[in-house]
Amino acid sequence: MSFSPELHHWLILSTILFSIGIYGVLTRRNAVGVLMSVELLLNSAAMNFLIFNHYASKPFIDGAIMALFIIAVAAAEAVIAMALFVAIFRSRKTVDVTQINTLKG
Amino acid sequence: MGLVSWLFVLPFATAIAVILTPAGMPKMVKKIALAGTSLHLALTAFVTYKFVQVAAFSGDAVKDALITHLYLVEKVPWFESLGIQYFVGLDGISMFMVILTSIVIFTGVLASWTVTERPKEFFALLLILVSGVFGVFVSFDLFLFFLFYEVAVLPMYLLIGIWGTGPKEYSAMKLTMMLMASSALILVGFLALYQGSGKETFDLIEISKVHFPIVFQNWVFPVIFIGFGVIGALYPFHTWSPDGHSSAPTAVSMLHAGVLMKLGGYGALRIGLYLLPEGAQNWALFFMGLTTINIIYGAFAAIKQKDLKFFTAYSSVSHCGFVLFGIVTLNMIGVKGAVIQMFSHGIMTALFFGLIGMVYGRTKTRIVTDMGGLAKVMPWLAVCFYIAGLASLGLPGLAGFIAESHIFLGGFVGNQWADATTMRILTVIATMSIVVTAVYVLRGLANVFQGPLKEQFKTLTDATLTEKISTGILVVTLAIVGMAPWYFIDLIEAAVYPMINRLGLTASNWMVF
Amino acid sequence: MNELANSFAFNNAWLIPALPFFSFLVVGLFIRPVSDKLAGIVATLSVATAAFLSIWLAFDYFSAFPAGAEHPGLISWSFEWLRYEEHLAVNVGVLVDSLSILLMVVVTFVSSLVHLYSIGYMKGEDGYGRYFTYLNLFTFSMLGLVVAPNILQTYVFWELVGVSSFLLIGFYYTKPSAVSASKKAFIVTRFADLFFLIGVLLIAVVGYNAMSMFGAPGSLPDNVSAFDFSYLTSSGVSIMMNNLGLLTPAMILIFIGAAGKSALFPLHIWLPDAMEGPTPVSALIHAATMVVAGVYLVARLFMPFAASGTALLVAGYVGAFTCLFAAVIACTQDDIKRVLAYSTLSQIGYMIFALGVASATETLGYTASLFHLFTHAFFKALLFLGAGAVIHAVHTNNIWNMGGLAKKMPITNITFLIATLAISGVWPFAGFFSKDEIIASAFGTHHYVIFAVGLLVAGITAFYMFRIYIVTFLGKARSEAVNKAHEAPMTMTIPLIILAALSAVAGFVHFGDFVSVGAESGHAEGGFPIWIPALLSGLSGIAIAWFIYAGNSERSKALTERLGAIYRVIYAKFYIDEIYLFVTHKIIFRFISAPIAWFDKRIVDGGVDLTGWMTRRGGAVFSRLQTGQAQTYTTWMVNGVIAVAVLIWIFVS
Amino acid sequence: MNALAPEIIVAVTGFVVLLADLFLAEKRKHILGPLALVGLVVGGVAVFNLMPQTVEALGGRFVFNPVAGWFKLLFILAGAFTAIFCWQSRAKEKLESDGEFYSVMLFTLVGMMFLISATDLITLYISLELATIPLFALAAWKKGDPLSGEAGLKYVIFGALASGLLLYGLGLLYGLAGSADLQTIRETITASPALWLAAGIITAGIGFKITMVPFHMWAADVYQGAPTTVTAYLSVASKSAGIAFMFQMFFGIFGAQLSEWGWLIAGLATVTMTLGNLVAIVQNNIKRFMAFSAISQAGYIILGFLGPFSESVPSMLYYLFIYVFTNMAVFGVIIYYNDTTGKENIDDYKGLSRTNPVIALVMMLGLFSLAGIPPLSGFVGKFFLFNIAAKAGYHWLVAVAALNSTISLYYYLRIVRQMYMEPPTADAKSLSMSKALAFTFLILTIGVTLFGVIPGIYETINAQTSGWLSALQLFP
Repeated sequence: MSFSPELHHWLILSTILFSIGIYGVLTRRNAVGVLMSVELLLNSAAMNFLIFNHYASKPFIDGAIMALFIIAVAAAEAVIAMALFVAIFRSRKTVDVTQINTLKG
Repeated sequence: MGLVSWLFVLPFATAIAVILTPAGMPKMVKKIALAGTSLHLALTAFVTYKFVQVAAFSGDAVKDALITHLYLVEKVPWFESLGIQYFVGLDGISMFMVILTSIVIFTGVLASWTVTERPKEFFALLLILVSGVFGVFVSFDLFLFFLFYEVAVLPMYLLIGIWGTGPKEYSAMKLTMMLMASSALILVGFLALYQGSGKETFDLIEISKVHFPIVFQNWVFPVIFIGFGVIGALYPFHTWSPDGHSSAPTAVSMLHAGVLMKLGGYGALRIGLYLLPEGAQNWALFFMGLTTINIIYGAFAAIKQKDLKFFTAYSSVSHCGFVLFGIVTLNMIGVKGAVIQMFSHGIMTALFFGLIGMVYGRTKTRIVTDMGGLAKVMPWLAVCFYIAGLASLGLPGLAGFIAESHIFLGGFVGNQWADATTMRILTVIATMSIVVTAVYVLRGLANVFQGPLKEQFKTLTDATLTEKISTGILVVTLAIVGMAPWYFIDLIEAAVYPMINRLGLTASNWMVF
Repeated sequence: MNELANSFAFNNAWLIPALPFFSFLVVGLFIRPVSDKLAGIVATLSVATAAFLSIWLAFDYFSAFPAGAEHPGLISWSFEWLRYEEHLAVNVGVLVDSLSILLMVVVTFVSSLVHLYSIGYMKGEDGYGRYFTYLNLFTFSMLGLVVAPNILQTYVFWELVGVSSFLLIGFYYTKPSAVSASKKAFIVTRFADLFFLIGVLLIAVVGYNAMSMFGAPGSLPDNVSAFDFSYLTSSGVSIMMNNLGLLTPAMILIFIGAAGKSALFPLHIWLPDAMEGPTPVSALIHAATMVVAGVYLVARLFMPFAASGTALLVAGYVGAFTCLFAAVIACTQDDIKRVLAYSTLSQIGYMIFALGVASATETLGYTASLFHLFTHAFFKALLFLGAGAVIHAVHTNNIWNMGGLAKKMPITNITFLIATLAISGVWPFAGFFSKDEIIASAFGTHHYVIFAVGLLVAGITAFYMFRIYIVTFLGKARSEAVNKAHEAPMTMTIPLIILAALSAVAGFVHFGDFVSVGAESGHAEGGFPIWIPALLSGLSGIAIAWFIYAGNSERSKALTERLGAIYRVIYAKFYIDEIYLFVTHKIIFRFISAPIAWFDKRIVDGGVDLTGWMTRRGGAVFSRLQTGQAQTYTTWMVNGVIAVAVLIWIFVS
Repeated sequence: MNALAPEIIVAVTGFVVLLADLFLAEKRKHILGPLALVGLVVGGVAVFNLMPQTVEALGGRFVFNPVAGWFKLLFILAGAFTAIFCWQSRAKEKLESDGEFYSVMLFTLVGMMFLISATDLITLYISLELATIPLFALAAWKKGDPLSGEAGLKYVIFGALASGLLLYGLGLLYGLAGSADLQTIRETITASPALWLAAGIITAGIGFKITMVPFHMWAADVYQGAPTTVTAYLSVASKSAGIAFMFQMFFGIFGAQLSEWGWLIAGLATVTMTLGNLVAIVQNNIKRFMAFSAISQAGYIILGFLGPFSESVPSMLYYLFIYVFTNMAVFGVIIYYNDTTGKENIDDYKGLSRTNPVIALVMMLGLFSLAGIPPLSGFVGKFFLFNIAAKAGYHWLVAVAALNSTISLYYYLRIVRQMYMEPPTADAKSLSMSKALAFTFLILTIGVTLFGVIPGIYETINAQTSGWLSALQLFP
């Protein structure tokens, strides 16, 4: 028996990935954890592009290129974010996002 | 630049000149302001002369007019793609209002001769405000109209907030908020008219050639009428006025009650009645009821006031009620009356506030019961005060009577859209105010000027020369309008005809345009 | 073109009201600051000239339209003052007919005498110049009122009269009582004027709308206006209004206005207080001129009134009641001027009920009323001026502080006596004839109640008038002041003498031939000569007064003891004032204006403040959403996404 | 001239500034600011040269047209003013290593300028990220300041989430159309749940950029925490970029559906302006206050998406154009005042009119213009936007918007009151101002007062851009 996944399977996968990402962003208390969840989001999106490229616009490779760029952007984002976290950690000795709430009201 | 533009450019230029005067020479500032305003008085006289020349009132020629005919027009495209133009001109009503404003600002400047705190800003703002007012009266493009309208309204905040007395910041804020909120309604109405006309123009005359569907008129008219009603102290949106007036410095109260409140009546007439005749027909009775409340309510509330300014403010509420009342009678007599009432109330109340300021400057109190017998030490002020009071209770021979008799007659003559009996009953209720007015005016004035003179006032002095001039001018104006009204009536009659004639039109008649 | 075309007086009739006006302006603005004396003289001269002119006019008019002939109303001069609409305009002008001439003569004549008298009386008062300014203003207003050819002009001057009397009553403006009196006078009359105004609006507007019935507006002569008396009194209008059922209401409204000025019950309260003004003023305003304005108005609109019998009847009974009511009060007052004031009330009551009993056919009452107006003007002015002289001399108003003045001031004494006899209706003095005619007319038209009242009051009048005469002039001095009293100066005595002469002879004028309404002035004499009972009741009144007050005053005291409560009630003027006070202060001020003021501050204004408060509150509430928690924010975002997506789904699909 | 010229110039300037910052001696670094300015000016000139033609580049993946041109001008203006403020700030607001600051800012500018010119998803997305990610760093620029750090953190978390969501949405679009080319997408997509989901997600992504409720939550905190210069930049440039992106999305892709989504725009506009205004009332820190004011402004701007009509594009561009001057004027004063006195609370402005009348006047004019008081420019801009709402038949929305500007007037007047009615504090003194800054304020004031009444600007924008929408065949 050979099971060949169809478009919707892939989409479901990416959606699950996406949902996990969202969940993580909303619940992780550690900033790094949040960042990782964001990476999940980005990857699920990148995955979407690949999937659609494969199923929807075969001869072209825009989706694939997009995916590459997304990875690059994700990296950039991660860099900035990590830098920030370090800076924050220096001043506050914590990266717990729930602790960082001086600005409010 | 044409004559009419000068009407509002001159005060603005004066304001700039005032701002540019080097600091620390208050006398200079006042002199400049006075020069500017007296120049404006002359200008107005000249414009009036020109206007009368070109307008050449030929009674029957205008009787059937359906479109307001403007004179001394200046029309320059502005935001062409949106159909906005710089469009100013004069018809009888605006001419009349311009005269009023010119007189009031002149006397106002004289009356505020004693301002010592930051005179530069004071006179600058005063003049900017008044140039806005002139702008409103001469502009016939809705965009321009609205622009000037808000220019006229906002400086009030600073004028009251900085130079006022009592709970000035509260009053200033309340006044500004209410007037701005009302201008929001006006804006809605204007944009609706602009889009509804489908003419892609803000030109009031062009729009007036459109027959708006009844449904449209039925919702736009009240929006416009209430929008302007707020500044016209329409019940129950009048409460900014007592606080505002009582907190404002003399000249500001004069301008505000004398001129600014007239913007309400003017707008309701010029935009509401003129552009939306059927809307007016359907709403007339409702607003007539509301304004009747205005008239009676203001008068009765005034009886209970102890503070001279509150007292005058409430009587203003009552008298401005007459203006709106006259407008919604929807007939020639009533509308004429409304316009005359705008003028006479403007002069009268300016006189009132001016005098209150002068008396307050001497006695340092505005509470009537604290004064007494002042006629002995300040006869001039007393006489003027009595004349103002008599004018406000509609004594024949003074402007008030001309206006009120018109309005009462208008209410009695009625129109074919509202039930005559109801209108007459409302009118009768409104007439009762002449007694109530008599009651509070006489009580108030008796408390202030008659009776034994209090010890601490024995040393007070009568009006100075500037004060005599400013009050004198106003008194004379009241008398002239009261005794020789025909000039003024000729002036406005021609301008009122179109507004009335449109009321009669049926949808098919609109094809004439 | 009419018979008077080349009469100077007629062509310049406008001068009659204009002269006092000019002198008012000149004196008020220029002379008063300079010299008081000059002010007095100029003012007096101007009015005297006017008097001369009006007598001249009367002469010309009645020589053009001699006795018994038709007396047409002619417009001497007019111009369009205010134009509300075509045919709804105010043509200010001078209407010359027998009625207006009568009033012009009376007003200018009495006024000039009062001016003259005042020169002496007011000497040394501060505000002397101001006084004459006011006096001129009043004279002008009164004249403007009586010459008015249209009802709106009447209203205009009606108001001006009110104001000038307000100024004169409040002349001593530092005196609280005077101030409140003036306020009262103005407000009460103003209240009446309100009804007058409504009546005017009603009759004018209906008349205006009716014009189409008399042919399209175009077909009417251009200058016809719905305000003109000529139009309003035309039978067509009356009939038409009657059909609409509006005539009687309109007329009653107008009559209320008249009642206010003429101080008829229940609007009489202001007149007694008005005695706070200088005495000459009382003589002018509250005897001869302003208070008869009401009578004039009813007479002017007699035709419409007659057309609506009810309105006239109402007037009749109100008049009769006032007549009796005031007379009764007059018997108890101690202030000489108040007594005169109440007697004025009751005399005006006579005039009004005389009009009331008349009708379109039985017009004797009309003539009689105006006849009485004519005679009354003289003897009542005389009484007041005499009283003024007395007060001037003894500096008190209370008759019980006088007495025995006959010897001290002979001229005053004689003239006052003549006036008293005149008002008591003793032959051959003026009052006899006019009052007799009134009573006769009441009898002739079978209004027996009114007739009885008239007869009775004739007696009461004689009683109280002689009461004050006796107490004031006869007997022995009751106070120091009396002994120091001395006769008044020439300027004051001359008017007294002139008026005395007139009060003596004015009755012999064959009045009905000159002033009448309708076709004939029917002399509806009853079966027997009415003058007998009238005279008798008068004499009996005198006799009783003599019996009680002559000699020792024990009798009067005893009488007051006897009457007790009744006396006190009457003395307190039936507590009418108190009732008014209660209504205005306790009811209107407390239960209408105070609540409104409160409502305005708390509810309406409160609503505005509430809006502001709610806005700020809203800000505070929403600002709590900003918890500072990054993940709360992100949650909002995710929910937002879902919300938007779902909304699009719902609305678009 | 090459369509890419402006972008290239700005980018090169960025690199130059970066290198100069590396090699220049410390005491010479004050020329960095002018350097950046020059670059921006040249870039602006380049844009002017390209107007009003339409030029393509990068094989059609980049197109310069008047709309893009105007947006680029906006960005450059905003950048220029920010640069001046940063350059002129001395004490409190001085950013250490401002050389890097300039270059980073310039790179974000390049991103924005690409954003509006992009014609396919890839360019669009990359440029968007280029315009966004560096801002995270800018927000946290003050290393020592924990608030600045917190701002950066919140911004990055929120921004990352937003870009993740957005990307997902774009992915869906790509899938629906099977192409990354915007035009193809616009022509192929049809109404479907997937589209609606995509639209919702993308709206969120845009909402984050232009601080549209309920995606605005980050704004207040970031605006308050970030250095004021950055706040100014965010509130003007970044917001304009957001609008540019919204142009790309709502006109460029959903244009066909837009007319049906009017009520959505209306709803979002209503909540945005109302919430922004209400919360602004209770603020005390002026930067936070301006944040909420900016949020409400976003509410007004998106009124322009009701429609679409030929006026829509010019009206919005015109409003943004005025908004740059108005907001920069206000922020300029805030930066300057904070810089010289270190105060950034509303009641610190007590009696400013007595000590520094001119500054107070500029501030007042700016605030009134924001509130939309005639004859200041803000009024005219708003009027035209409201006009679009009216044209779309949303009269109630006009009322809401106008009432909102009344509320906004209420809190703007709070500051005016502090400046004009309250007496100055004891330590208040007259402050000095450098010529350059004074000149800048002069320009800003002119922009605030005159650009409204001079018809030329709007008419030009209108003439050049009103055709853009019809080119998209959105309406006949």
